[in-house]
Amino acid sequence: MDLGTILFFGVLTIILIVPAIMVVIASKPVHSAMYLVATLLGVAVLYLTLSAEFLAAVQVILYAGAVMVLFLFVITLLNPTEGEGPDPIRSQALVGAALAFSLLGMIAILLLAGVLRSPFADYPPRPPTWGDNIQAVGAVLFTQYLLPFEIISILLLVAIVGATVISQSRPKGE
Amino acid sequence: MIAPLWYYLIISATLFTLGVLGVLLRKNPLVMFMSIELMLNAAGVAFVAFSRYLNLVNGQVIVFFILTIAAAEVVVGLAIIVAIYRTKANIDVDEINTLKG
Amino acid sequence: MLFDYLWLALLFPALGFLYCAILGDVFPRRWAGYVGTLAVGLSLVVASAGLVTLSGLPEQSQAQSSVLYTWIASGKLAIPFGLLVDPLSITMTLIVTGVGFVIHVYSTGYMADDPGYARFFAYMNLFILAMLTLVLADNFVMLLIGWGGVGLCSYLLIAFWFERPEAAAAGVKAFVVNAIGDVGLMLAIFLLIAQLGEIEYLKAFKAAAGLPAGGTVITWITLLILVGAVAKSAQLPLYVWLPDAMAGPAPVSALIHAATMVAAGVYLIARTHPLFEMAPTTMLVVAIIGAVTALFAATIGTVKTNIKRVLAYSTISQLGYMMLALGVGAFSASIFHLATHAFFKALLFLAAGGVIHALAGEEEMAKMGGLRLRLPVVYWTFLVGALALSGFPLFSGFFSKDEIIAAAFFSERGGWLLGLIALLTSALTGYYIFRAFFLAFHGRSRTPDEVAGHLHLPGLTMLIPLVVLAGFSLIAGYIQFPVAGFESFLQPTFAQAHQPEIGGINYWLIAAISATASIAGIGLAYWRCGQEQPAPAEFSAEGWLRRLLLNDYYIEHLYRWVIVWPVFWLGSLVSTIVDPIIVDGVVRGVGGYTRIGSRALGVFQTGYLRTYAVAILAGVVVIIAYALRIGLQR
Amino acid sequence: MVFIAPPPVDIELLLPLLSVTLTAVVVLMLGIFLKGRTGPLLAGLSLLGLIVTLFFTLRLWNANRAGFSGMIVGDNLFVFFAAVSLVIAGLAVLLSTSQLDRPIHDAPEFYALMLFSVVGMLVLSASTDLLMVIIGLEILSIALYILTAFARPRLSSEEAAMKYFLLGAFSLGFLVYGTALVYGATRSTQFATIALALRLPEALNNPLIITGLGLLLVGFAFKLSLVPFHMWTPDVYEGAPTSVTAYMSVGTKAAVFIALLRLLNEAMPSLRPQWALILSVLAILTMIVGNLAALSQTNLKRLLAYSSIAQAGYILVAVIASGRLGLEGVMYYVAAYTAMNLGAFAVVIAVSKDDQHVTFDDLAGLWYRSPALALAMLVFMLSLAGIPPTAGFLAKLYVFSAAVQAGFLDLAIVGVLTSAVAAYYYLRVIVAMYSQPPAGQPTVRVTVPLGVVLVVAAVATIQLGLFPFIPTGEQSGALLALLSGAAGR
Amino acid sequence: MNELNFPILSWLIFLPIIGGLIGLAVPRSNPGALRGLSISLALINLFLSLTMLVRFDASKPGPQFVEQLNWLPTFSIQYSLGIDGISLTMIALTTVLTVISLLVSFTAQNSHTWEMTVFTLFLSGAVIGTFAARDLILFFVFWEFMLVPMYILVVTAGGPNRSSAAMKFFIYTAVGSLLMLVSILSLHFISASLLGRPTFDIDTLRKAHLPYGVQQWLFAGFALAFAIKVPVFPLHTWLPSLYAEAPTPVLILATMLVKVGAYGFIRFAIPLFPEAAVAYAPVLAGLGVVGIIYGSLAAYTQRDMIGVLAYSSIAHLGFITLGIFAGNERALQGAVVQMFNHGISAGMLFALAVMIRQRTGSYELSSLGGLASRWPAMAGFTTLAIFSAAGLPGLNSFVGEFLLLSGAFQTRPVEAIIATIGIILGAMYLLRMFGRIMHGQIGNGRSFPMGDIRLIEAVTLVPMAALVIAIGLYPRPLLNLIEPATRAIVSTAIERPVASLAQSVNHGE
Repeated sequence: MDLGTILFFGVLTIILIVPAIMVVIASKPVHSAMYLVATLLGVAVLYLTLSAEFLAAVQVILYAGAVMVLFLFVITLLNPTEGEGPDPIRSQALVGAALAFSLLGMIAILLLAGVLRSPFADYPPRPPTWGDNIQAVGAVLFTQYLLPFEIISILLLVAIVGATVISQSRPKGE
Repeated sequence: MIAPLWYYLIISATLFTLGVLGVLLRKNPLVMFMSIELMLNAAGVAFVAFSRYLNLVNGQVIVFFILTIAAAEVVVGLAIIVAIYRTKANIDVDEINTLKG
Repeated sequence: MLFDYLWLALLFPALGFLYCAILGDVFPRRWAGYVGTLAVGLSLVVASAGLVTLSGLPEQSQAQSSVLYTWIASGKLAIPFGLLVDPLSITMTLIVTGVGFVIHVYSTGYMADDPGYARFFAYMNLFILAMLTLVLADNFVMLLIGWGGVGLCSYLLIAFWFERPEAAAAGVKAFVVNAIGDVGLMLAIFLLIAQLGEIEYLKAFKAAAGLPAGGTVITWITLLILVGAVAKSAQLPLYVWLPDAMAGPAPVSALIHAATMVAAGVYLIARTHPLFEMAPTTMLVVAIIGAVTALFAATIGTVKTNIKRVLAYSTISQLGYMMLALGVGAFSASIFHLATHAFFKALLFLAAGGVIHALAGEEEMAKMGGLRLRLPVVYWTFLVGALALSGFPLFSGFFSKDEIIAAAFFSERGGWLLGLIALLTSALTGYYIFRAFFLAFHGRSRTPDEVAGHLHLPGLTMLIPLVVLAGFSLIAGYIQFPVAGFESFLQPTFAQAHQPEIGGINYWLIAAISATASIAGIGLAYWRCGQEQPAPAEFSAEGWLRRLLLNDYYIEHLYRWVIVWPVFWLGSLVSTIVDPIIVDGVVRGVGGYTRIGSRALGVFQTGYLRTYAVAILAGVVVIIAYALRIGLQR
Repeated sequence: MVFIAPPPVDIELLLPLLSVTLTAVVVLMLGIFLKGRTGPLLAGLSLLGLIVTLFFTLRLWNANRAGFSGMIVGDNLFVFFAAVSLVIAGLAVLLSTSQLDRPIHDAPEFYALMLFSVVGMLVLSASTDLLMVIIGLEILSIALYILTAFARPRLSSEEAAMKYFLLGAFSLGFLVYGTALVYGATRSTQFATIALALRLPEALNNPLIITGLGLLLVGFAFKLSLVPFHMWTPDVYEGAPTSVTAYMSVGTKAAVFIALLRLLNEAMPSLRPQWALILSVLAILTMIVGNLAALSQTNLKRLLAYSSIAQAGYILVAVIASGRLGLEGVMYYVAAYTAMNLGAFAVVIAVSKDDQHVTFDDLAGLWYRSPALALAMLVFMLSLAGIPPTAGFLAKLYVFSAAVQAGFLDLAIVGVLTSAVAAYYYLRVIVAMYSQPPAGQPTVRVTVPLGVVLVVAAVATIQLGLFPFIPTGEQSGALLALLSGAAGR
Repeated sequence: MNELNFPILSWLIFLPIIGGLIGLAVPRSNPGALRGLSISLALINLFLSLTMLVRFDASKPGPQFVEQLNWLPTFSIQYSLGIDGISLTMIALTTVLTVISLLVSFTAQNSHTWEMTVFTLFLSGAVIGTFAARDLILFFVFWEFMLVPMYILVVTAGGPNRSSAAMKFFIYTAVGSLLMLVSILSLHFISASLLGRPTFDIDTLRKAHLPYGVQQWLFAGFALAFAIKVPVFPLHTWLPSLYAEAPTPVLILATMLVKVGAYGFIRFAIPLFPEAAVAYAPVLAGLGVVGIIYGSLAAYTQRDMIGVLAYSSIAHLGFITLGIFAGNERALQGAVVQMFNHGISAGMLFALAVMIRQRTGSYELSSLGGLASRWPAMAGFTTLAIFSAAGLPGLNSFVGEFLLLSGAFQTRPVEAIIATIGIILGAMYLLRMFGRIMHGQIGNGRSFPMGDIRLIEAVTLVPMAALVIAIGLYPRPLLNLIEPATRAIVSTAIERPVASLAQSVNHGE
């Protein structure tokens, strides 16, 4: 692994993780949303480095684009101007944080051990055999994953119906 | 340019944990929700990394499905949050605890 | 079989009982008395027939078993429902039916005005049935039926006037104390079954002969039988129920608590004498209990002022005599005294009953006096009874008691100490019975005028039995004559027993001393109580000795403190603390902690979304930790 | 241009899915065109669609089809659970029509969502691929999130929906991450392939697989509300409209348990010691906590929520035990649980004055007000408590038999002891009905659909208890082989 | 099929249950129809059980009137019925007490007669089922189901604390019986491997000679369930509270409920786990003796009739427990006889308690007294019942007690002696109660309008009184019925294991 790669990934790590941290700690939701966009874009870059161009594109268009717009829309709709109030269950949050960090530690150890024992974790990996990424994805998607592909449309239908029915305003006391 | 597998996995674990932390620490359901998106993305990173190193494209397809699921969830989740806001004019999750015991 | 008709003796009282119990209040009340009396009379006839049949048999076959059916059969154990006819049982049967019949007749008059007339006769007939079962049983378990039955009737009749709390309590006391005896007897039977496997008398005696004489087993068996006898015959230390039992009507006291039931203990030991003879230790215990009880009860009798209680202690004392006789091996003498005592003590109770009846239920001698002229027949018959009891020469008690005293002195199992106690008791007997006699019949009347003015004079149905019993009290002693007639009649039963042979000069010497002693006692009684005004101390509780005696040497208190109250305290402890708080407390504690656990879980259910998320995360961490442990192992 | 060969489409296998989806769409469309009180009509239409689907489903009996490159399978297990799911949905539709004084707004959407959730359940029952499991679960869950909120603008309903939704999404994160790890370790998300990969020791020894398994189990445990992933359950059950609560308390369990059963036995039989241990701990916790927490409840809906948590614990015991008895035990228990729990909720609906707070007071003196209803509730409570001769008893017998046979004596003992605790709160319900005199409650009106549900549930509860019908048929070869292999061990 | 070509046992079980189901449909407003229905069903059942008594061949070994169906083949559970002398005795008694219980509940004017009638029928069927079942699961089904009608009876028609009492009863017994279920299942699977085929049939299971260590655990599971039901001290506390709250007419039949526990020991726990039973016997016999003394002491200080009767039941069941675990045929036979006798005498006392309460409105000993003068016939019946319970020689209980104690004396003398002493305590508490009720004077100012025993009441009391006397004087038929069964149990389940244990000890040395 050359220095450039290291530098590249070092920078990428920073632009990925720092916004992710900011998502969690930013006091205003709108800031969190913006940081999330940054993280999502970072993830898209990661996808690119893994030769998943199609996914990277989807990530940018669907996620950073559509989903985050929806988020921002709702944030502006609700417009929670003041920040969050005092935490009524602060001690519990601390317990949660401790648990989360221990989880991180354990998962990290397990993943590293897993990588070490994996027969396929050679670096650098062989170049992908699937050729053109989009074509390959499409081929798999419409053969092997045909059924999920169809069924996920039902999921989207459910989401649409649900979202409309639930966000309709209705006079109280009806 | 590609990093070793462990790098992707550590990034993914970190993102995942940050997502978990967000759910635990924040009171605003919108931010909690964003944190959950972080968790799903972490899984996506792991999938794609494995996919690349296993030299199998189906991992990417699965991530595609996960993205779709996440989108559907966002739609519904935001609708629910909006509905609550309509009823209560407040969406702080700690203020919404009439159900307990 | 020869005696297959004898079960009729049981049947008649059973039918009488059923009539009185079920139909007694349906048909005219008087009929109950007639039916009841008739039933006992018929039993008497059957018993007499039995006597005739038995006398016609050769001596060696004078023990006949007549089995009705097998009552219980379990494995190797078979318990027949059978009657054993031998001189002893026929004697007892005759006493029971004879005295019983007379007392039934008496009761038709005595109880005439009682609302529970039919009930009374039902109980009485049931008693006769049970008592006959007891004496005629040919095995231990059937004996136990009779034994329990008489206990039941005793309870019912003592508590006959159950509206009176003291009567009800006395009944309970009698039954419970007797239950102790029952338990002793049952344990004896268990031991017999376990050791010998036989419960029929004759077979058991034969089998017992194989046991080592004086050994532990036979000693325990006899001691346990003795517990039963002591309870039933009101011996120390289980005598306490009998004085209280006087709460029942006078005929009951006469029949059950003087003539028959209380003698069952004596009968039992006489019946099982082959076993007792093999256990010298027990025999000694029997003798000592008898002697001590005789003296003990006689001393108490000297101070009591309730006429029936005096007679009750007298009964205890006389039963002590019989026990003493059994203890020294003079079984025939004991049964002889049992027979004479049955007559004269029944007489005394009935006479006392006449007094009580006349005085509308008054039993305290402090309210009597001077009845000599008002109740002449009662007076004279009571005198006969008192003389017989005190062993006045030529009255029945004289013969029987003297035999016992002589045996106590001269039997190989006796001794001078036992003899002296018996003699002393004899003197005391003369004193206490004549004290009562004088207090009741002589002197000035202490009866309140409104009672004295309306004396219930006894009718013929009451007087005739008195006279009849007085006659028997006079002559019963002579069945022993000319030459030990009664003893030879009983001989088949006691053939194997080593009875003391006391005759000649020794016997007559003792008779003379004893008679002198009792006459001295009578004299003392006359001196103290025979005047117009009896010694004032008689009706008060002055002086420590008198208090001691009036309180039965504080034995009642002892029982109360050592047994009655501890049981009650323990029971209360169990009912109020142990059961609801400790035993159930554990149960409720488990329930309570479960509920506390439940509430504690409710506390975690805060309603905060993030709490739930933390719980989920905690679960995840635990699972991942497990994965870490497993995953890094290999 | 690369030509992609069209994959074979097994239309018969798809027919159940298609017919439910079609019904849902028709209901939605009709809702647009029809005005006024469309509820009964749409309910009837939904029922019809469900019955048709049931017909298509039952036709697959003994067909043993696998299709769509191993994404789903149409074995008898599928047929059984799909049928149960359809029956559940049918009864739930009937229940929902009976909340008359609380009309369901947006009836078309309501019934459509219910039918869509059935699609999710069918997918779950059939799926043999983790991706399909996730998709099925999401369809089911999203429909349920919205159905939970259907009592809005009641705040508790919306609060329940939000809690359910946020925690559900949270748990989805774990599920997906677990899937990723399993994928990384075994190169596949398909059960059969995973099982194949796990035969190799290097895959078995990979810490990724055990981590992935753990995270997957978290996802399942959340949906099954196993302790400690259960805490949403009481709140959601209380807040949701009662008919929805009834529906999800039984429907989710049926569908998720079959998916779990397949995952464990078809994909990870070689990890049996590990998952058995994890699940044992969860089962013990679930049985204890569920039953204990139910003790102090006064709201019947919460009580039944905890009860359903505990019942899931018992079913889980059968899952852990596996083997023939375990498999049949899960099937039987789910069927029995469906009957008795739906029945209990039907009674709750009948007596409740208020959709959220249904207390013991609402039941007071029911025995004198409406003996038939009280008797029905008696049957359901006894069955839930596991008293013979009801289905609940045989269900527990199945579970404990399976546990004892497989050597999980500890589970059996915890199970019986907690059952005794459970008897307490079920009996409290009975006491409320039978012991107290009525205190001025109105007489209970039982509508026809509700009556149908009650009769069906009560008859089924007793009928299953006396003469159980366990349609094993010719089991799908692979699963049964695996199961018997597991039992033989 | 069986001796009669008629599934008589099934009829006995299901006739009352079906009757109960029909009864549920009879409206409250029509009590006459329900009474007629229930009493006629109970009488038919009585007739059926008498038919069985006549047709039963005591000399034949093995179960009779056998019925067998494959009920749940998946579990190899059979619907398998059959009776021996012990079962028959208990079933006959149950049918008798059912009739009496119903009649008494009719006489007691109670607003809950409807419930009492209907659920008494269910209870009766379930109890008969437990006595007839020869398949462990079938037994368990009846055993558990038995709780339900009893529970409902208490919560509908019980006293003021009915809920908690019924709850304690249910949970307490459920804990025991569920652990028994685990034992049953373990037995099933362990013996399946020993026998080569799975079964719940007790006769087959007996042939699987389980290792001693296994037996110990399984026996413990069974013993706990039965000990709670009996109840054996210290597991008895559900009983006094239940009796205090339950509607009293029902208790007449409920006396059979506790017999099922004792029956379970005899039928299941001992024959299935003979070695373990022998090993545990000293403990259980000892607890039985403790129960005698403890129950008697508590009964002595109770404030009301039902309390006395409840603790008296504990004491009496202590005798039975001792008899069962004396390890002696005579004692076992005595225990069975006592099970029968206690049903009668306790049933009679409960019936009388109902009648007294109906006339005086109270069970409180302190508010009663002097009733004998008001109602002599009732006093007479009470006397008989009391002395029957006290074990008076010549009455029924004496027969059982005598056999039981004399048998126990041979193998466990110390326990037997203490138990015999317990008889004294029995006399104490029973006579105390009798005296407080019947003796003394009627409290001032109280007047009781009702008369003495009415005809319908006499109809309930006379048969029991007749049995009390008849069994006291001629117990042979009963003993003949029981003896082959007890002998079979003792010879296979007690004598042999004792011998084998002794042998193993010898080998060990």
